[in-house]
Amino acid sequence: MNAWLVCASLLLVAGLLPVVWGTARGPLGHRVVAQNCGTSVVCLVMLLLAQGYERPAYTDLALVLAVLGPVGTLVFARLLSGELDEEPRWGRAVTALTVAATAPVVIASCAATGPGRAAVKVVFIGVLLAAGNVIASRTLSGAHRNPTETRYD
Amino acid sequence: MRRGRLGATVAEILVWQVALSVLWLVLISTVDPLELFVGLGCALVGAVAAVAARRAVSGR
Amino acid sequence: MSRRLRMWILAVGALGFAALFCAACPRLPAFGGDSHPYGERAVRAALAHRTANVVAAVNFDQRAFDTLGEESILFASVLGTVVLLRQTREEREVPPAPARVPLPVRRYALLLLPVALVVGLYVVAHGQLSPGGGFQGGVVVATALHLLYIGADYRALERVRPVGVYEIGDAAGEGAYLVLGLAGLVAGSSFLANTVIGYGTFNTLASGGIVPLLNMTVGMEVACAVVVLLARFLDQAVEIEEESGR
Amino acid sequence: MMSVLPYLFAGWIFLAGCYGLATSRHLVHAVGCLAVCQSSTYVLLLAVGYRDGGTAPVFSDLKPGSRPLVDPVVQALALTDVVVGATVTALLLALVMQVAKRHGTVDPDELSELRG
Amino acid sequence: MTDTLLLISLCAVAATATAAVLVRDPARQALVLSVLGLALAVLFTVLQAPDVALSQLAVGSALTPLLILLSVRKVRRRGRREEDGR
Repeated sequence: MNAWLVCASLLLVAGLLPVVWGTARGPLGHRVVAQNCGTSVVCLVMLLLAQGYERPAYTDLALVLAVLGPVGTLVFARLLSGELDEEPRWGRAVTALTVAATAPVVIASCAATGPGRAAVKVVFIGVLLAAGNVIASRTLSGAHRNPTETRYD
Repeated sequence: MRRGRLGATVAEILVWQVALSVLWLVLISTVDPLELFVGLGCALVGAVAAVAARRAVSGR
Repeated sequence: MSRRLRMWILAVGALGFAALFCAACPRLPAFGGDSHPYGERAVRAALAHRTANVVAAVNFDQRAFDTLGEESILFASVLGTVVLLRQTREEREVPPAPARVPLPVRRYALLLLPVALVVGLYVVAHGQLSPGGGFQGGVVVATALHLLYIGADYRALERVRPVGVYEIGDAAGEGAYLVLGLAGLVAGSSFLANTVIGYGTFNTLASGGIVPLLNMTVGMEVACAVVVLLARFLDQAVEIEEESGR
Repeated sequence: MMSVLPYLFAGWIFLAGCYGLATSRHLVHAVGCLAVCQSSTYVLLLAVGYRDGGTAPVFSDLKPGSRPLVDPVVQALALTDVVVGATVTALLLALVMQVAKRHGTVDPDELSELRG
Repeated sequence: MTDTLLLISLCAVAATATAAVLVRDPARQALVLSVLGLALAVLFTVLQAPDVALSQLAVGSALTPLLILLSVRKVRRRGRREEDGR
């Protein structure tokens, strides 16, 4: 009974299914926030699976996702800026929750990998993910404050 | 002034290259001379791109 | 062909497919079964050529010719997009309006661009060791370049990215792949054979003979192809306007 | 049941993609449904190559022969499939732009009437 | 344990694929397609295929949505001008 895989499946059920539900329904503002949260959830699941399957090579997946995930959300924020109507009340809370969830996962996998460059790599992934998540969610809320502006090109 | 700007650019590229080489060291699993050489090359490419991007954005 | 008739045809087709598919599924090897004849042979052949990532060995060593075909599909698709999305007579080019992007996003994009570039190059360089390869790394590098469009505006991206160079890079990547293949031919064995260069020591950057070189050419080609592809799409969506006369 | 389940999921995704493709009212939406159809082939391919308790055939952090492996040939096919899928999507979107430019509409039903 | 993980990721992929088909607006569909890419990446990792998961992540998270949104923008801009013109 691998604890890492149990955590990964719990995080999948608690994180990815609501994200799919949030992305498929509701106003556009909610959907983009859900997609942003989905990126973080899947990146954390990748870190847990890398530990669960005892394959350090899988952390490259989390690395590429931590780099490209927030970029995808920024693409949405940039190209849909005209239509982003109102940001959900719980938008900030969801971002805080996902960033808060990043810390234990990163610390746990660092503890499991032990001191060394691999641990620094996991910390780097966590920092990259959290920074991307915060920047993307701030852009989403920022996009609402001045939606009447000329369209970005 | 032209020489001053060139010096600043080279310095900035070197700073970026050092930072990106450290990042490369963190990324790779086994360290051997060839990896370091390739890492320095990639870091140089990244550094030049970083400086060019900053220059393009600031409109100079 | 009214819409209702089309729905009926769709329903019949879907039911037929579902029935046949459910009949076929039990005949497939059981999920998670142990009989993978090709898998074992591929692993043995990859280890013989000292390539750590067997998927890269299959792609660039045992089935290198199919990957050449896939490269040509990529090249032809980019060629088709360039031809389709060219600027026609009645269209004029409007310089893109400078975009106002919040400062943290701009700083984040400028900081992330080199990091994403180095991560992409890392994925390409370690294609034959850890998961990754020419394709994935090429796409990451190309997306890293477009952080400028997201972080600033299209004008900044155009200033840094001369499309002509990337079109040449795309063609050069495909050409280099062919030249490496011909090297095998010249060396006396067959086209794209992995006998030209020594296999090096296992699990190091220079292992696998021709695999890392093919990985690099594919990485260059995919990166340049995606940049050219996105350049055409961005031109159409941001710059090229219809003549208002029509 | 577990021995057939992933194949049935692949079949379901393929049917969902076909349904979307047939009933789409916007060509860009149809290209998205085609991408869904294509992702069903990835699921089927990788499900065929799976082995219980197997791990990825990548030896950068694994001693060869120490653990059972999953089939790498299927993964190479799926990898090629993903890349070709992306390029085909790009070409189709370029074609959709041309259709919009030529006929001024992106609704497949309106397009068929224009032929008259 | 891996069976339940496999079941969860298969259900996530099937649900996201169905949602991607049922969402009619292309811009919103691009969002669901990017989440479908994420769900597929998790499924491929559970099926022990990191290379395919990596390419699905690279292609599905930033490239495909960008292409779809740019073409929607071009198609919509043309459409809007048609109405103004008429």
